[in-house]
Amino acid sequence: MILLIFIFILSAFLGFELIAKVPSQLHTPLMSGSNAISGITIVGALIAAGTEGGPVGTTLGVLAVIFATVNVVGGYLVTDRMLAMFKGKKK
Amino acid sequence: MILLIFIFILSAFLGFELIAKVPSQLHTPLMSGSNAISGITIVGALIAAGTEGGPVGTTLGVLAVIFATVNVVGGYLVTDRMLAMFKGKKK
Amino acid sequence: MPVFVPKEIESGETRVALVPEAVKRLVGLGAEVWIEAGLGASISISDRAYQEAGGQIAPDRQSALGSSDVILRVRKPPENEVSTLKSGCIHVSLLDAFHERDLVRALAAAGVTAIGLEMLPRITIAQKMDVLSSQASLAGYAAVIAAAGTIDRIFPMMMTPAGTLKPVRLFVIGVGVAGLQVIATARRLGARVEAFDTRPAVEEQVQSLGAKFVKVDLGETGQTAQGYARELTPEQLEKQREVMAQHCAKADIVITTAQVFGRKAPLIVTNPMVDQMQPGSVIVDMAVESGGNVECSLPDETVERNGVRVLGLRNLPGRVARHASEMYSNNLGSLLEHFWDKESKIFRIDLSDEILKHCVLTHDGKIVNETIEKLYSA
Amino acid sequence: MPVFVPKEIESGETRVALVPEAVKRLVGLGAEVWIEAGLGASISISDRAYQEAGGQIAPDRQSALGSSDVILRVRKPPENEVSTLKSGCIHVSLLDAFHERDLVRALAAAGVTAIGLEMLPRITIAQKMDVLSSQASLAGYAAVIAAAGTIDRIFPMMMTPAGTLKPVRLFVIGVGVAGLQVIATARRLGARVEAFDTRPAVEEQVQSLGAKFVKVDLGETGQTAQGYARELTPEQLEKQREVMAQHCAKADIVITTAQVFGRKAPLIVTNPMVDQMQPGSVIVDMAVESGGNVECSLPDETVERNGVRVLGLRNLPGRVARHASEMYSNNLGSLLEHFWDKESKIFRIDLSDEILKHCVLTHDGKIVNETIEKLYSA
Amino acid sequence: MPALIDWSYIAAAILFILGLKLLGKQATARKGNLISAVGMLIAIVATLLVSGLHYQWIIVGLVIGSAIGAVAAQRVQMTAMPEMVALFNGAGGLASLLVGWVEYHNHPNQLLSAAIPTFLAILIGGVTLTGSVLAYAKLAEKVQSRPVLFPYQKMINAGLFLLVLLFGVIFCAHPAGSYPILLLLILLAFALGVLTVIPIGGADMPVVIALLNSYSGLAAAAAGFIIQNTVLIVAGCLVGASGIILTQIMCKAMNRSITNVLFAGFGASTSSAGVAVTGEAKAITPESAYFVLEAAAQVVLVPGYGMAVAQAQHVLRELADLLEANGAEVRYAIHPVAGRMPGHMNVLLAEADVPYEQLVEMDAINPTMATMDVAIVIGANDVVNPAAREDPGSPIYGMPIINVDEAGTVFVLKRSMASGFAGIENPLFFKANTRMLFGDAKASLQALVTEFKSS
Amino acid sequence: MPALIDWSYIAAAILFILGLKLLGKQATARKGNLISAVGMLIAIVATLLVSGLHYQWIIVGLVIGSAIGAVAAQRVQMTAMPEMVALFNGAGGLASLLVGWVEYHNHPNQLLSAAIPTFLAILIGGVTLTGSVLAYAKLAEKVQSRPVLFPYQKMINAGLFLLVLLFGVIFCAHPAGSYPILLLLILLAFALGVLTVIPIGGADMPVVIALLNSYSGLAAAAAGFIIQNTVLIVAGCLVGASGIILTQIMCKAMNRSITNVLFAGFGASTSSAGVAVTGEAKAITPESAYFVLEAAAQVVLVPGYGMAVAQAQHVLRELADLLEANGAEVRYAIHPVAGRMPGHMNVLLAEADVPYEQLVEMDAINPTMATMDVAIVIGANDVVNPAAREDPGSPIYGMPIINVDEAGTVFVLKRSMASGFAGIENPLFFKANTRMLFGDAKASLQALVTEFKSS
Ligand SMILES: NC(=O)c1ccc[n+]([C@@H]2O[C@H](COP(=O)([O-])OP(=O)(O)OC[C@H]3O[C@@H](n4cnc5c(N)ncnc54)[C@H](OP(=O)(O)O)[C@@H]3O)[C@@H](O)[C@H]2O)c1
Ligand SMILES: NC(=O)c1ccc[n+]([C@@H]2O[C@H](COP(=O)([O-])OP(=O)(O)OC[C@H]3O[C@@H](n4cnc5c(N)ncnc54)[C@H](OP(=O)(O)O)[C@@H]3O)[C@@H](O)[C@H]2O)c1
Ligand SMILES: NC(=O)c1ccc[n+]([C@@H]2O[C@H](COP(=O)([O-])OP(=O)(O)OC[C@H]3O[C@@H](n4cnc5c(N)ncnc54)[C@H](O)[C@@H]3O)[C@@H](O)[C@H]2O)c1
Ligand SMILES: NC(=O)c1ccc[n+]([C@@H]2O[C@H](COP(=O)([O-])OP(=O)(O)OC[C@H]3O[C@@H](n4cnc5c(N)ncnc54)[C@H](O)[C@@H]3O)[C@@H](O)[C@H]2O)c1
Repeated sequence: MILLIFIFILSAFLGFELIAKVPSQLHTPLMSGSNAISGITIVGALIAAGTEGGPVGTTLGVLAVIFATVNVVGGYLVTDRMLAMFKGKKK
Repeated sequence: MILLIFIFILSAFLGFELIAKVPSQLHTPLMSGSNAISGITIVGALIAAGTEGGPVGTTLGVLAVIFATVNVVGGYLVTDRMLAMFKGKKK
Repeated sequence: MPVFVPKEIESGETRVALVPEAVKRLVGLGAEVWIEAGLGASISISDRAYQEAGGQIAPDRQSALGSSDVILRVRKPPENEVSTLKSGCIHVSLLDAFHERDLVRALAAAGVTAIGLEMLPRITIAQKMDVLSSQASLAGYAAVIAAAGTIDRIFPMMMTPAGTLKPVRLFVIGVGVAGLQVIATARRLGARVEAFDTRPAVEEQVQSLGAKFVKVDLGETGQTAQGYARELTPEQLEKQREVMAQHCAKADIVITTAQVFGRKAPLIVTNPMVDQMQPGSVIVDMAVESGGNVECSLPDETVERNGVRVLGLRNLPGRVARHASEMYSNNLGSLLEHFWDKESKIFRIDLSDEILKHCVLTHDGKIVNETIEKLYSA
Repeated sequence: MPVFVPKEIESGETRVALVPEAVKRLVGLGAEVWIEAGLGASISISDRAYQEAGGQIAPDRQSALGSSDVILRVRKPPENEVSTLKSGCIHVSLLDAFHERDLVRALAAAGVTAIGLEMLPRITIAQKMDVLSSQASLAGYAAVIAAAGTIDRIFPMMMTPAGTLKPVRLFVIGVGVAGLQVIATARRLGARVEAFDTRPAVEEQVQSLGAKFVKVDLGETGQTAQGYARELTPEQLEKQREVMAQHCAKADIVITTAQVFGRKAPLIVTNPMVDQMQPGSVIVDMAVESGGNVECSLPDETVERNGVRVLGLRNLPGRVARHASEMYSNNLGSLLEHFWDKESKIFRIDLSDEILKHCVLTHDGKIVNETIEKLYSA
Repeated sequence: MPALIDWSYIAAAILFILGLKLLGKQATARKGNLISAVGMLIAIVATLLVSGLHYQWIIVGLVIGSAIGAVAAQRVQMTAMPEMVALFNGAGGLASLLVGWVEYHNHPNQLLSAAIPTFLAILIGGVTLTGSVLAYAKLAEKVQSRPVLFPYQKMINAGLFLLVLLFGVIFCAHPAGSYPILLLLILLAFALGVLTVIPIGGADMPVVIALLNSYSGLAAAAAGFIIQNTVLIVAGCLVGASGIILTQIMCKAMNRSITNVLFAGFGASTSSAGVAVTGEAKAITPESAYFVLEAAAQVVLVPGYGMAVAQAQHVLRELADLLEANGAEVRYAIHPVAGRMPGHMNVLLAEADVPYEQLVEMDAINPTMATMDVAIVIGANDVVNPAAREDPGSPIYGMPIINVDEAGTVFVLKRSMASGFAGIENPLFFKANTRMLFGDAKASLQALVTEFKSS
Repeated sequence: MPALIDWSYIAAAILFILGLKLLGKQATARKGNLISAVGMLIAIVATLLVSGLHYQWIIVGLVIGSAIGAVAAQRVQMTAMPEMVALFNGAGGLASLLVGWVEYHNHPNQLLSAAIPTFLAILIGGVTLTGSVLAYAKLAEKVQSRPVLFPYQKMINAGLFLLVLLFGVIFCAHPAGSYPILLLLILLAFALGVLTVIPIGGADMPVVIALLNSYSGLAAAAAGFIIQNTVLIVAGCLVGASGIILTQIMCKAMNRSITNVLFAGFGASTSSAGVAVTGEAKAITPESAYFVLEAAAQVVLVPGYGMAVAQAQHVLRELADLLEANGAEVRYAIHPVAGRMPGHMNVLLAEADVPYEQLVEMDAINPTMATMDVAIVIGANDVVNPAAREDPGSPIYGMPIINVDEAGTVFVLKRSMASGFAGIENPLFFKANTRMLFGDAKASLQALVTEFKSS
């Protein structure tokens, strides 16, 4: 447990350090991109859905997988679309 | 074990991110200051010296403590002296 | 309300009181503008251009002078024309009221409302009408160009295969509006500039143009509420000269602009000071018209003394007459517009107004300006 | 080896071939330097100063001319003085060899080694001696100052309470050394500058001073190995004039400097072009001495045509004679030093040298310069 | 196999870190997104290798989710992106909530070390869900986007929050028998999400979404603690931390503080009154000013005598160049009487080589002032004094001025609250959209330039 | 108790992170050092709480170590700091080695997961020890500081390294019976430390120390893996990673690459020959150039026609200002024929408002050129062409030039290797101390300015 907390804290510092000054055009894509990363909860959802847990458990698990997948797939695609648009604009 | 590796990797990233551009006057103090931190091996030395391990083990342990302490105490003091000198110069 | 602009008759005056753009502006206000034929000739503007702007060519100067409600010109009217003017008309020009007592009295007697533009208050709201400022600014520029055309050196520093040419050292005495423009123009051309003034506020202004201010401890000097300098005591002036002498001796060009409102300009650069300067140097005395800051300067003449050429240039703005006329007529336009009554389409004289209080000299047959009144009756 | 510097006798020449600093330099090389009394008067330098620098005052011009080994001056010698010169002496000055055939032949006949400074090659190593460059650069500056003193506007843009004054538009035709300095000076003063030249390399140089280059497609133009322009064909010139006309019409000031080495200057601004310009504009023809770029320009006169003033200024560097003399004498000093033989303390003439090959015109009784030889014998 | 999974998680975490880093720079952003997507793929595949999983339901979930996500992402209008992100974010929050729920459902007899994260995952996930959905609705104008206020709002929210805490403590103390409490907590979390977002106006929604995004990361991290999964913790926490920083940056770009955004709704009644505040002038730091300038598309620079005194013309030019390089349109508005001599500003700006084309006269700039995002007043005072327009008693009443107060935001660079040449107070300094950047103008501009350069 | 210890370790790690961050900025460096010292204290005290420790020997060790460290730190001359740091660093390396050894001694029957870190701790610790001591000796001139070279050096080192690897594998495979191998490894590590440092010259020692410092961090991290201690791993790894970055930064400040430093000794015979290299011109990036400039105290700027073409005068002025703000003395050296007209450079620099005082003529700058740390040539070519001095066959032979080649380092900013007006090759570009910064001069200067601003 303590190791996990350690990991948590190191990640927090790293998160703070990584984002310093972001040009304003990137605010939305960055938000969207990091939102996609937060879809990592899919890992938990997969485990929840794949573990035997009765109808309720499984239903909840499957729902979790669905929503998490929406977050992941939608998130990455939308971010990519936004960023592709910037590229296009530049030219 | 895998958690420790995780911690190791996160620390490495953090280490890279923390030092970006350092003014040249700070090169030596920074080196010296981080050298003092590397004296953290004293934690290992303390455990080694404090654990029962026969005369050889204890001797090695005590030596480890001595050297690690030299590193820690000397390192912090020297760094502080250097940095104090900068302050003085500025005025 | 007919407005009439006669040609300037003072010799050497190349400026024009109203350019076509300003005519258009006045016509836009509802005024009827008449000009004397050939008005713009000195700045290459044809009568045609005035007509296109809505002006009309007066058939004859005398009758136009006699029948107009507003007369606009640059220089003061000759005394012999005063009687021609319609009683009650408004006459706008520079007047030099402090010295032209007879003229002002004659204007009063003729029932003319005479506005002396040099009396305009130096306040923020009146700046758009302030001809002293606009003309002084151009004069500063013209003085530098004249000096550059006279001195046998170039202004900027140059490091060339044929050696390094040192930049000209220019020293400005008196840094009002004209002096500031002198600094700006000389710095543009690459001179090293030093400047001096008695008013303490000027130091910051000089530095704001990147030049060096010469500090002299003269004791109490200060300035009037209008921002004009006070006259120095003889001791102060002596002390000032001492320091000026050193700086003049080092300078290649000296430009003097020192004036004290309502008085003769202070004499700052004496003959011995000129004698200490390097032969080949140049002095421009911009105050020559009001008495001169330089002892040996003469109006409109180049005096050579000890190899130093002293230019006493009158009417410097007239050297850039086109721009000077544009600015002058914009000032007049702003003045008229400011006091224009849109309904009745007349220029309304309100002697309690902060601005008119200062610059209307005569009205209703009387001298109404307090300062002038006091001066004359003293 | 006595070196002698006579006073310039051509009227209006205010420059001096050697200033005291340069005298010192030559004396330092071991030369014996004589000057004519009053040499520096036109630039306010006393004989005393020359003496302090190690020079000696020649008792009399004629005998000094006759007895010196090296003669230094600015302008070409009058033909009547050629015979006075000592045979075998070295005479350094501007010569205008392309046109002064009789003079050059006389010099050859007199056994004089005549160096024509205008023939110096325009290569990097010779730049320190290049009087054409140094004088042209000052001429460019002086032309702008003269234009600024003539036009009835100020150069920079000003946004003032009396309206916004538009910056002057200046158009430069021909951008050699002089033209570049015209651009630099005018830009300093705040003008908007456009420029044109036939050599393609100039575009970048114009832009390197922040001005706008006017592009005209004239077909093949190019430049000589020395960097000089080639003469245009009549068709090219016609085409050029067409474009120039448009830009002149928009300009307040036009300054022309176009030259073709060894030939009459091209006529670029014709009378109809002047007629299209705004009244009040100013043209400076810097090429007036070599034939003129402007049809109506006259040397040393201000011609007014359609309200446009055309200045045909000869000897522009002479207007900043002090600096011009300094540069000229530094050039001469470098030339002498370059070919000075330290042991024998003489100026060594080696006709195989890259520089001397070009600028020594006569030697040992003959015309030795190939170009000139060919030209004269053709 | 478990080792492979662990190493895969490490690899995924590294890819997330790199991806996030690259996402912060224009040139590499797209690559960063791709890298982080690869990380996600690795994490998913590795998880599927966990032994003993039943795939049938997983596959159903993945397929349905992918389909919804892909279609939504393709269909959405470019302009509706923020709304979409809000919805996705809500989905993520819901997923974390569900993970917590399932874990509890399957193992109600939790240790404290699992109960606390379960509580947090459900709380944060729930808030994220309803908050995001409401944010979406406000942005898409499905509900009114104005702040919604009602009496005792603050107290009700605080009460609700305390209630959540209370039930949380109870739940953590005895997880085993607390299923109803868990369900209650879910409802309370939903309510809390709605209540916190409802008083915030539509214009502030992007900031709210960024914050909720940070929350959903934290919810994922909490889920990670429940199932003791490193990659969940690392990725969730990265998002949590970077999201908070991003939220701050976005606030600054809008010249607001974060508390200002979150609680502005409560103060909305005050600021809507619209009376000119004559109170205190508000100072701003160069850093905050930078964020505003960075986002501005139209900037007008108004120099005055103070620019001359500070000799700040060169730095000003530099700042203008940087603003242009950043895509803004920049003009210098010159008041005819600015400075102490006619043309004072022209002389100095020409010295700094400002092209004549960028100089605009007062009469030309004033009509467009309302379209300016930012006006920067550099040591000018009288020439931008709205008293000339508004106060008939002022000695400069009637003088035309440059109407900077009509611009979106006004930065005034001067050293103090001192008056200018005319010696009169300037109400501009107290206007709501004015910020004072105190200090020597050259130093202040230099500071702004440095901010730009170091970005 | 164990929980308290764990939380203390977390606190210590956080303090180390903060401390390191603050150490990198001038203003906060001292505070950073203090914070990290507090972290260390917490870590030590927490460790002492580990149950079952025997304190008597610990205290002896602590007292002796503190005394030595304190006395050494107080006594050392300011100028001898780097040597001292090297010694302390060696002590740290030795301590890690000993920790590894003790652990092995006490539990020879290690798992692979302990054996590998033991091997690494001993190897890295040993290299750090002897390398640091040798670095100390070289710096203190106790041994000759010149690179020491001998035949087959490269091969011997490689062989030794392979041997270490081989024994390492054997050791890790069967730790239990490998005590002799361990001892052998210690000796080999010592030898490796000596051999890697011996061919490096004294001037490069600071870089070597920085690298060894990074190593000692890694050794500590390895020790952390042996005893499964988080704070050791975190702190050690932080030092390891930041040390590598620092090493790179220092290399750049000396305009060397790290491989160049480490293997320069091997090539020393080549570069000592001192013949003008006519080979290839070496390009440099703005970033690397920045590091050199940042450390320079005397800088001369030499503009030429290229500055005019690029209209780079304003940015040049800006860079000069930044250099001055950074403490350097800056002068502009003007060659009389630079540009395309007499005074070309004067006109442009005056436009950028460079004070006349900073302009220096060729004759004045040349005698001081050898004292210049850096000469920056901005689009000049002919006027800095040493052929004018050295090559009697050159068309410009005899023309005085600005002797930038005598400065410590020369940066030449131009777009290509093209020649200038005179159309001749420039041997300056191929000199050992010259670096070409290719690109438009304005862009290159802008890049340098950006580097300065973002520092
Ligand atoms: N243009 C002309 O021809 C002319 C001639 C004479 C008078 N005037 C008058 O001058 C005024 C011009 O208006 P303006 O707006 O340009 O100037 P202003 O009203 O005089 O205000 C200048 C402001 O600049 C600030 N300042 C001074 N030094 C500074 C520095 N180093 N850094 C930052 N700020 C500095 C001062 O505030 P802090 O002290 O708080 O810094 C001051 O409030 C008008 O009233 C005009 O009538 C003009
Ligand atoms: N001063 C005078 O009066 C005068 C008059 C005429 C001729 N000259 C001659 O001109 C020469 C002057 O020497 P110099 O050293 O100043 O110039 P230079 O020898 O002509 O060299 C200029 C260099 O600048 C580079 N350059 C051009 N544009 C650039 C840009 N945008 N960015 C970066 N670099 C750029 C060019 O290299 P890249 O193409 O690789 O970039 C070129 O090698 C001398 O030979 C002199 O004799 C002088
Ligand atoms: N508020 C406005 O709108 C406005 C407009 C124009 C001018 N002004 C101010 O009015 C003032 C006067 O300007 P001006 O140009 O008309 O002045 P001016 O022509 O009356 O005098 C020129 C300068 O000479 C100086 N002087 C006087 N005696 C001197 C001496 N013995 N030695 C040296 N210098 C001496 C004065 O101080 C003044 O600066 C200035 O302060 C100017 O800023 C204000
Ligand atoms: N290397 C050196 O050291 C050195 C020194 C000085 C000058 N130069 C070079 O020598 C060249 C000549 O300079 P200069 O000032 O003596 O030239 P110049 O006085 O002979 O001619 C002036 C300019 O007129 C231009 N010109 C000719 N015909 C024209 C036409 N029809 N229309 C427009 N322009 C026309 C020429 O191109 C030239 O630029 C320049 O390229 C200069 O850079 C080199």
